[in-house]
This record gives sequence, structure tokens and C-alpha cells, in this order.
Amino acid sequence: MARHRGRGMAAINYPIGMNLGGDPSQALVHSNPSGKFTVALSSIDLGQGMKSVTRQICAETLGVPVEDVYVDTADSDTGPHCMGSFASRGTHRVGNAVMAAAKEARGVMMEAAAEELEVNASDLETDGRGNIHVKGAPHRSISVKDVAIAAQFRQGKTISGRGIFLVPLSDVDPETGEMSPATCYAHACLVAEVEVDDETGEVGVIRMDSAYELGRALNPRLVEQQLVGGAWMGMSHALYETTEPYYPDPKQGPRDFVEYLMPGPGDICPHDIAVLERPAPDGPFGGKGPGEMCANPVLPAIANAIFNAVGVRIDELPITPEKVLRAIKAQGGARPQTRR
Amino acid sequence: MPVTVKTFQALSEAASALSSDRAARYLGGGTLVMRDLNEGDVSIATVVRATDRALQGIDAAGARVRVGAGVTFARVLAERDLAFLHPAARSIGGPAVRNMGTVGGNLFAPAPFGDFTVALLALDGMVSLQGGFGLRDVPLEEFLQSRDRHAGALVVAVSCIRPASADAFRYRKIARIKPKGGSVITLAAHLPQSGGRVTGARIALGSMAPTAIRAKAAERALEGRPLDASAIGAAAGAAGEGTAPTDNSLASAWYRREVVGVHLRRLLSGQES
Amino acid sequence: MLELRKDIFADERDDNLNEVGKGTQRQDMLGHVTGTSTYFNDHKLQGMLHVRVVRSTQSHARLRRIDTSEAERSEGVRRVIRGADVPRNLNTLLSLINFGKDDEPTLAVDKVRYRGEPIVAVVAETLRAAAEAAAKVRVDYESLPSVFDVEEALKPGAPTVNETYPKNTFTYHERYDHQKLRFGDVERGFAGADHVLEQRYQMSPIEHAPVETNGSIAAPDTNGRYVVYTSTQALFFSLDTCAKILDLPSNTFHFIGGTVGGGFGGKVDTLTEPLAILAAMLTGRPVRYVLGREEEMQFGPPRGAERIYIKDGVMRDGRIVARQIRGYFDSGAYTRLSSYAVVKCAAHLPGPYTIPNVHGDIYCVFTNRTPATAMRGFGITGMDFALECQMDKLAHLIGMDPMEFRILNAYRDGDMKAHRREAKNTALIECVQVAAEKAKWPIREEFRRMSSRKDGGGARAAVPSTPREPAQPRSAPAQQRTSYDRGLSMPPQPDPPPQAPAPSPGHGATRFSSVFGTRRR
Amino acid sequence: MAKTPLQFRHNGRDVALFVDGGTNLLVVLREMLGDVTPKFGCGQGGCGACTVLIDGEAHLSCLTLAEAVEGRAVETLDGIKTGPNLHPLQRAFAEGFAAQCGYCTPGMLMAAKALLDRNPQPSREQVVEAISGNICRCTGYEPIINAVLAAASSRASA
Repeated sequence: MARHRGRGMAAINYPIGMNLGGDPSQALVHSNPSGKFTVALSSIDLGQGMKSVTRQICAETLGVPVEDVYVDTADSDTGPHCMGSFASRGTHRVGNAVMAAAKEARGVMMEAAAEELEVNASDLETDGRGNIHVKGAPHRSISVKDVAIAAQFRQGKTISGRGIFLVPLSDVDPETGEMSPATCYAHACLVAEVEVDDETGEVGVIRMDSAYELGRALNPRLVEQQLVGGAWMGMSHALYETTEPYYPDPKQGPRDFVEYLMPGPGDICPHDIAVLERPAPDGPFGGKGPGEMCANPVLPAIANAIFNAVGVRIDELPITPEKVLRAIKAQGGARPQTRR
Repeated sequence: MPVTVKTFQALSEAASALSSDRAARYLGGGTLVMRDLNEGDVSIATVVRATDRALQGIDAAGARVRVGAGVTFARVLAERDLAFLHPAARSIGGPAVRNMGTVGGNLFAPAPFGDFTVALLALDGMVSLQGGFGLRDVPLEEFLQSRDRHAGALVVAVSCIRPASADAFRYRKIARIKPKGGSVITLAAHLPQSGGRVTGARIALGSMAPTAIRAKAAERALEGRPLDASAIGAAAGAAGEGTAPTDNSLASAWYRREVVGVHLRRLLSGQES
Repeated sequence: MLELRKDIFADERDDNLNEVGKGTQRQDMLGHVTGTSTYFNDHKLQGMLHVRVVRSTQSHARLRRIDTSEAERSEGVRRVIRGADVPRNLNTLLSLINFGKDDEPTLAVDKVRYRGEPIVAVVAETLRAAAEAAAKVRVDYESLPSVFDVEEALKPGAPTVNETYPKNTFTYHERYDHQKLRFGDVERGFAGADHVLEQRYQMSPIEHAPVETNGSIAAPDTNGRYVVYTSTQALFFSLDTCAKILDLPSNTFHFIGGTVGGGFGGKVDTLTEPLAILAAMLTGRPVRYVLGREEEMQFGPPRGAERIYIKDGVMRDGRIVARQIRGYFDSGAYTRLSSYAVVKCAAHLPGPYTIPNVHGDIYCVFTNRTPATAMRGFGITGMDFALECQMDKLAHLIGMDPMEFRILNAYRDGDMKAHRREAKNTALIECVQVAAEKAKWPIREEFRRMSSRKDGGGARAAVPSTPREPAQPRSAPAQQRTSYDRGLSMPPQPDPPPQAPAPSPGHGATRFSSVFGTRRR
Repeated sequence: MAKTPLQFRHNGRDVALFVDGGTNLLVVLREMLGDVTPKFGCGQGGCGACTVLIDGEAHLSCLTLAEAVEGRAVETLDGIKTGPNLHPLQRAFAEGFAAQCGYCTPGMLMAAKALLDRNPQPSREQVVEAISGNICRCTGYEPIINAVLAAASSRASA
């Protein structure tokens, strides 16, 4: 028996937002009389961190601390329309809508502050800690809270803003497929190292190294969550998952988490990640969206690593021990390729 | 109609309640019956439970150990005298399942479950049944062949031999998922040696037939021979004989036949899986 | 371990920010670790009823008779819902963006097209009572031949899965059975190539497997409205789908969600909300409909399988000169969202590379299996697997390092992409370089010096001359009425004008409708 | 229809109620006692989202017949804080970003608590074993394993 190690790589890009655009999202931002802001959305947080990333975008745009912003989602009576949480559109589309709404709210806030400080709004700036002051004269300052009180009770202004973001819908040429599918793309390259047992066809993933370019890491911890979890899902898709193990024959479909295979906590491997940030010109602070593309390079990188280890190409997913073993036997044994 | 739960102190009463009602199921640790109820199995109208202490007994003093059917895998793992059964017990479920699942229930677990039973089969397991007729012992092998007909009987305990030495008994579950997954193949081998030769080998396989079975051809290949590479090779070559694996979501019949010998060879020669 | 490579593209960023770029704690973390984050199923309403759906046991069959009389008399049953009870028992999800024809009933009426298709919904006081009643529903099937393979489904004489699309393919631009991509001349490219490699790839159907299954709770609210707690990934998408199926104004519904126990694309299809609301309407009681795990795994829509053929022409020096791709998306018995993924996939070709001749034909194919839907990387994941395995084979074929092979062919700023838009803001080369560095995978100096921002455009910006294929006229537009809407008071579908208005409606998504408030009738 | 009386301790509080035959503990906790911290993920014993401690040991509440907890102590995530103070595991999960959708988190935390209560200084392998019956579809497990180890070391140094 022998176990053979091999390395493989893959590089990918991924379109951000619904293909062809036409997928709007709206946001409403308003302050309460104490200068605490609420973002109202109908967007969904299914774990990807929608509430958290839009909260940071809103705080950054308003120029207030993140603690002073709360994102409320999702309620169709209070949250304005959003297309939904899919197609890696949340950060880009909803983020832009929140940014637009926060900009409008900031404009009112600065006007209200200017009235209190008896200066022009264009002479004011926020310090990001809850205060607004005259540029170059930090002592001529008023807190956001006092501005909110003044706006509500003295000036009769709503510190609020509306935002929408829409990439106009593109046509598709029926004959050539000419179209504008997306305005920006995320990128990735991943190297996987595997160990293949040439008597059983079993494949273990030993380690992964990767580089992901995602515009801007608006919150690096959330990015890390997506990339680590996404790579796990990619490995899962590559080696384990299927609802029809004998596809296209529909027999033996799994009914539970024992029959439906996903790697367990004992199957995971070290994964070193580099994040690159080439800001998207139309992304909120350049952000694109790491959520979906992170799994994609893992599947082919593992398949290519298996070839490097034992010289067989498995072109059907998932790459089960059976498929590997059949291929090794058909080839007359493992044929390790040049070590990379 | 909600399910009726009947709890009895005495085993005999539980057994007769079970045998008199076709819609009754015996509830052990819950991992099988509660699952069926949760999934809306309306064929179960009555759940029978028994609190008899006999179900909880562990007698590990003699050459044959006896374990009550209601003993959980967690309790097996807590019992130092049952150390030879620990690998099998540990291969089942996560900790929560081991705190619930019982030795008796495992006898009825459909594929890909039922790994503990494979270990018992290699250790000359016997099943103590309480029926309307009283208590009787049935060899595990015979019990498994007619498992469905025992639906009305109540398993009180199982027993098995204590292996001659720690090295004489080996158990391994081949699963896709680590540390816990359903069985691709489960293997257990009891290899008593006398004068450097294997005598009375018993090898049991899970997931190689509708229930756990013995690999009798592999046993014969080892009988009377030293446990060396040649004997192990012969046993590995014969491992698939008499088996009848099927395709399921974890592996195909082809794959199981193809690798059962590999895994048996590795188990017998002390190699990692 | 995550490392931020701030040194790369630093000149394009303003990093002087207060909140953005910080690893701030998630807003929802405290809720998550204390178990106080509220998911749809954490709402408990007084007098709640439960739904269990009777599903088809056959892959393809005519329904001769559905007998619910015994089930209706079963203890605890408050209502048995059949297809005829659904106000508009025919829908396609993307009708909300005016894309595709209504092809899927909420409850099957005269035919089932996949094993597990809902036929009858039982509403009862307890799940046990619903299960007991469901077991008493008698369905008399007349089996029909099934087709499970995408290429078999396209052959003449294959069983018709879904009468809305009699040839088992979705219709693009009202004339084609697939989406085309044409850029340059692949035949000429192959003729001039040093090597030509054609390969077949197969992706499997995959379950989203979120730990929270699909479900919803609907309840009568004040003023004739209904409140709906839901696991949906797209609140208004689901709300508008329900408004259409139940034929009610969208403001009848108050949808509440937003905290969802994982989705990955599996909670877009609005699987439970229409029946939960309808049950609440018919009983006047709160109703909960949650998929069990086996239902979710077997009959919840998977990521659909894809079969992909790639034929490449490559030069000895590593340049790919032609790439031809044929892809088949297995949509299962109904369209759901696969039609959309096909166009997205076509736009993705030929991957992140600049190739002068590209030819793509992508099909959305109907088979007798659980309808497929979106999943993380929708339309792309399977194609990327095929493309990047193919890239590895090509590099091996010409004896080139796979990293360098990617860098050589990578698209760069200013290049023309196959869908005829300029590449901008590209970063593939830098990702390959950094990944190689991290993995200690040696690449040659000249490849380490290449950049996405250099040497693109110019000749690479041109749209190559592309041979015209004879354009097919639009087939007779058929918003085909299928037999399962008989007996329903469907508003008549106005026949589309024989010539669609200019400009070309593209893939059909000419405008959004219901999501903006006015529903197309 | 006759119901069965049932008494047990729920997070240190005695509760008494009547249950239908065949009811599982998860339904009792969620629907009857309003403790929605244990989650329904499968009803099959495969996901661990409903994990609770019964007399200190991890059990799957969806597979536990309600009658089986008569007289016993049931602990859920709702009971592991000390007053307003988070349990070290809760803190470690938060600090380690070990939750995304949050749905598996209550079961993970209870499985981890069952481990640390018996074995305050587990190895990585023991942590992996302890959560092996709990499915997480978001995180890839690594942050969860690290969080349990971090909680153990924070308790050791506290």
C-alpha cells in the first residue's frame, strides 16, 4: 500500500450581484433624538454578516461610532425592498444602498450641526467618535447627540436618509450573448495538498494556501469567516456531497446527516489565506463580496492535486474513493506526477 | 391519536405488552424509535418501556461478560473491565448519541448503523430474549438472521466472551467522515492464539450484508496458522466470500467488495486504516 | 490564518477609514451565543396548526384520482388542501422579473413530475394527527416513463417532463433551446492550434443542508392581514410570490424574517409560505409548515447537476486560442431559477482568461427529478470545476507550470471579454502570484513580474470577427396553458404580440414587475 | 385524551406539566416551556442542534421521550449564564467569531460544556470528538474547535 501526496491549484473569478443587474435594494437610515441611528432593511442575514457589514458602512459614512448604529432587518412593513440575499449581492448592492441613505442622513445632520454652531455645513467634519467640529478648530464642536436633540426639538428636522442602489438591467443578444453581466468581479487562487491511498482511493486534504481578492475587506473577521467556511464547503463539494450518489440514477438518495456526507471536524486541514484588496469602483468603499466565490477554487484544486498525487483525472463530482480507486485500477496503479 | 406510552417495571410484562400489540415498539435509548415517531411513522401507536434493573446490569467478572440491553455506550466506555469493547462503543455517534443509544437497541439498528453488534458477533455474542415463553438465549448470529421475527420479543441482555488478550481482539470502522461517520465497512476480529497459531478465529463484518455477518472463509484461512503475512494475505483474499453488500449512499457494493480485503489485511497486520 | 496584503493595489485604496476595515464584532453575536437570536420557528402562537404534505411516490405519473375523504374525517384534521384550493396554482419563480413561463403548480393536480412533488396538504391540530391523516390520503397513479439524464431528455422521443416546455428545454429569446455565446471563430482557432483537447465533466446535485430546514409560520392578523414568519433568503421575493399564487394584493402580508439558520441558496424558492398562508386563510388559525430533514434533503431543491463539454485549442507556447463549451444544467422537473443560472454561466465563459475565440451553448434541461435551485456560486461553481480541471490538463499537455499557464492566459485590464465588455479591475494574476508565494510554489521571475494592470488592451481589446449563424425566427410565442390549470379561474393570458417590441428583450427580463408593486397579469 | 404528568428541573427551576404520549423533550422545552434555545435541525439525531444536558450529560432532546426526564435535571443554553455574565464558552465563541448563522451554536455550546465540565483541559482531539455529533454548515469547524480550546485555557488561567 502506499499513500501519495500531491498538490494542485486553481484560479477563478466571480461576478458580483445578480447576473445582468436589475436587482435593486433600498435602505432607510434615521436617527432617534439621542443621535443613535437605525438602518431599516428587508435584507436577510443568513449568517454571512449582512447586519454587521451594513452597520459598519453606515457608521463610516455617517462619521459616527459603530455602536451608535443598529441594523434592523427584515420586516416587510418597515424595511424597504431588497431583492434578496443571494448572488453575492449583499455587500455590494445593499452596502451601496445603505451608503446612499447614510450620506443623505449625514447631510441633514451636518446642516443641523451647522445651524447650532452658526457656521457653514461645508466647514464641518465628524471625528468618528460622536462629535462634529469645525475643520481645523476641534474646540468648536457639538456632539451628535446634541445635534439630534436640536434637530428634533428645536429645528424640526428629521436626520434621515433614503438610499437605493440599482445596476440597470442589461439586455442579452440572442445570437452572440453580448451582455453586461456584472460591474465587478472577485478573484481567487488556491493551492490544495492531498494524500491519496492507492489501495482504497481515499483522499485526505492536508493543507490549503490561498489568495482571495475581494475589493475591500470591510470587516476582516467576517471575511475570514466566509473564506474559512467557504473553503470547507468547497472541499465538501469536491469529495463528499451529493443528493444522488449514483446520478443520473436517482437511487440511494441520502435522508439524514449520516447518509449525506460532509467533512467532519476531524477532516479539516490548515488553511493559510492572503486577502488582496483592489477596490471596485462602484463598490461601497470598494467592497465586492467574498461569500460565494470562496468555495469555487477548492473543487478543481483538489481534483488537480489528486492527479498530481496518483496520475488519475476524476472529472465527475464528488470525487469518491470509488471513483479514484476505479481510475487507479484502470491505469494499472498509481502514477505519481512531478512533485510540486 | 397520540402515542400511548406504557412503562412497566417487570420485563415479562413489557414483553407481553410488546407481543400482544402489533403497533407497539420497545423504546430503549430512543435513537431509533423516537426518530421514527418524529418522522411521522404512524405504524407506531404504542411505546413500551421497562424500568427493570436487569436491563442495566453489567457483569464483567467471568470469562463471558454480560451487558444489560439498556446499558448505554457511555456506560460501556465508563467500565474499565469492558475496555476491549471501548473502540466499538466509541465508534458510535457523537457523545450525546452514546449517552442515549443502548447495546440492545444496536442489535436492531439498520445499516449504516449497528457497529457495536459487529464487535459482539466476533466475540461469540449471545442474546438473552424475554418472550411470552420466558427467558432464552439465542446465538447472536442466529438472532440477526431472524431479527425481524423477534419484533415481539424483548432483548434483556447480550453476552460475549472476553478476548484472551488485548491484542487478540481488533475492531475498526471504516467511515468517510472523521471522527464520526456512517460505516462503509465495519470489521471486528477475535484471533485467539495457542502455540503461536490462530485457533478459533472469528471475524465479523458490518455493511457487507443486510446485517452483520461472519467472514467464515477468512476465518478458515487463518485457522491453525501463525498470524503472518501469508496467512493474513490469504484471509484478506477470502474476506469478500459469502458477503452480500449493497449500494447505499456511503459506498457501492462494488467498492465494499473491492476494499474489504484491504481493510482486513490492515486490521490483522496492525496497520493504520 | 488570514493575512491582509495591504501592499498590493495600495495606490488604488484610501485606507484612512474609521470603521470600515476593522474586525468589529458581529451585531448578532451576543444573540447567537446566548440563543436569543430569533429564527422564524422561535415564534409560538396560540392555537397553532401544523401542515404535513402528501408527496408523490412516483417520478412521473398521471394522477387518476386523489381520495382525501378518509383523511378529512381523521381525528384532529382541520382542513385538507388540494390543488383546486390554490387560487393560482401555476407559477414560475422568475415571473417576478418577467422571465419564463408559469410551469409549476403549488399542489399537483393531474400529473406529478418528480418523486416528492406535493399533491395534498393536511392541516391538523398536531403533527401526529397530520401524519395519521396524510397516511389515509389515497392517490391512484398511472405511471409514465421517466427521464433522468440531461442528454437523454433532449433526444427525440424522450418523455415530455413538463408540458410547458415540450422539448424538455427552457426557451431563450423565444426561439432558442439554449443560450449562445459567440466571440471570434473557434473552428479557425482549432485549425491553427498545436493541440486540441476535448473533455467531459459532470457535477453532482448538492443539498444546501442548512442546519435550520425551510419553514414558515403564517397567522391571521388584524385588519384582514396575515403575518408570516419565514426562513426566506429574499423577503419581498417570497412575499410577491405568495401574492401571486394566492391572488391577493401584496400588502395583505406582513413578512418577518431576517435571521436565518443558514441558506446557501436553498431558501429562495418559497417552498412553504404559500401553503402556510393558505392554510391560515382557510382555517382562520395560525399554521406552521416546516420541512423535516428527510424532506429537505430529498425534496428540497438541490444545487442542480451540470454536464459540461469543453474543447480547447492551445499553442505549444501556452496560449489558448479557442475554447468551445457545451453545458447542460439539470433543472429537474420545473424551471425555478436554473434558467437564470444558464445565462450567468454563459456570461462567465471562458473563465477569467483572454481567449480570442470562444463559443458557448448552455442548456436548461428538464428531467424527472426534484427541481434544482440556486446555491452558493450559482451557475459558476460547476463550470469553474470543469474549466480549472481543463486548465490543469492543458498545462500538463504542453508541459507548462500550471501557475504560469494561468498567469499567461489571465485576463488583464483593457482586454475584451467574450461577452463583449472590457475587463476592468482585474486581479487574477496577483492572486496566482500571491498563492504561489504562500504555498512556496516556485514560478519564474518573468511571471512574478506580470500584472493585471500591464500589457492588457491593445490588440486584446478588439472584438474578433465572428461568423454569423443563420438567426432563427421566433417560434410562435406560446404562453402555453397546461392541463393542470383547468378548472381554475385563471385570468386570460394575453398573447404576446407576434413581433416583440424593439429593442430586443434580451433574455426576456425586459422589466421588473411585481417587485416594484404592479404585477404583470 | 389522557395526558401524562411530568416534573423535572429546567435550568435549576422545578417545572410540572402534562404531556401527550410520544412527545419529545425538544417540544416540551420549546413549545411548552418557551425555552427556544435548543433548535430543531433534523429530529433524527444527526445534527446536534437540540443538544441539552440531562443530569450533566449531553443528550439529544429531539430523541428523548419527555417521560424519560421525570425527576431529572435538564440544562439548556438558556441556563448557562451566571446572572448577566456569559459563560466562558459563550465569551470564547464570540471572541473567536465561532458563529455565523448561529443556528448550531446552542447545541455546539452545550456539547462543549458537557466536555469541559468533565475534562477542563481537553486536547484538540478531545474537542473534535466532543462536537462530532454536531453539524455546522457555515464555519468549517475550525473556529469552533479553537473557541472551545480558548475557553478551556481561559478557565485554567482564571
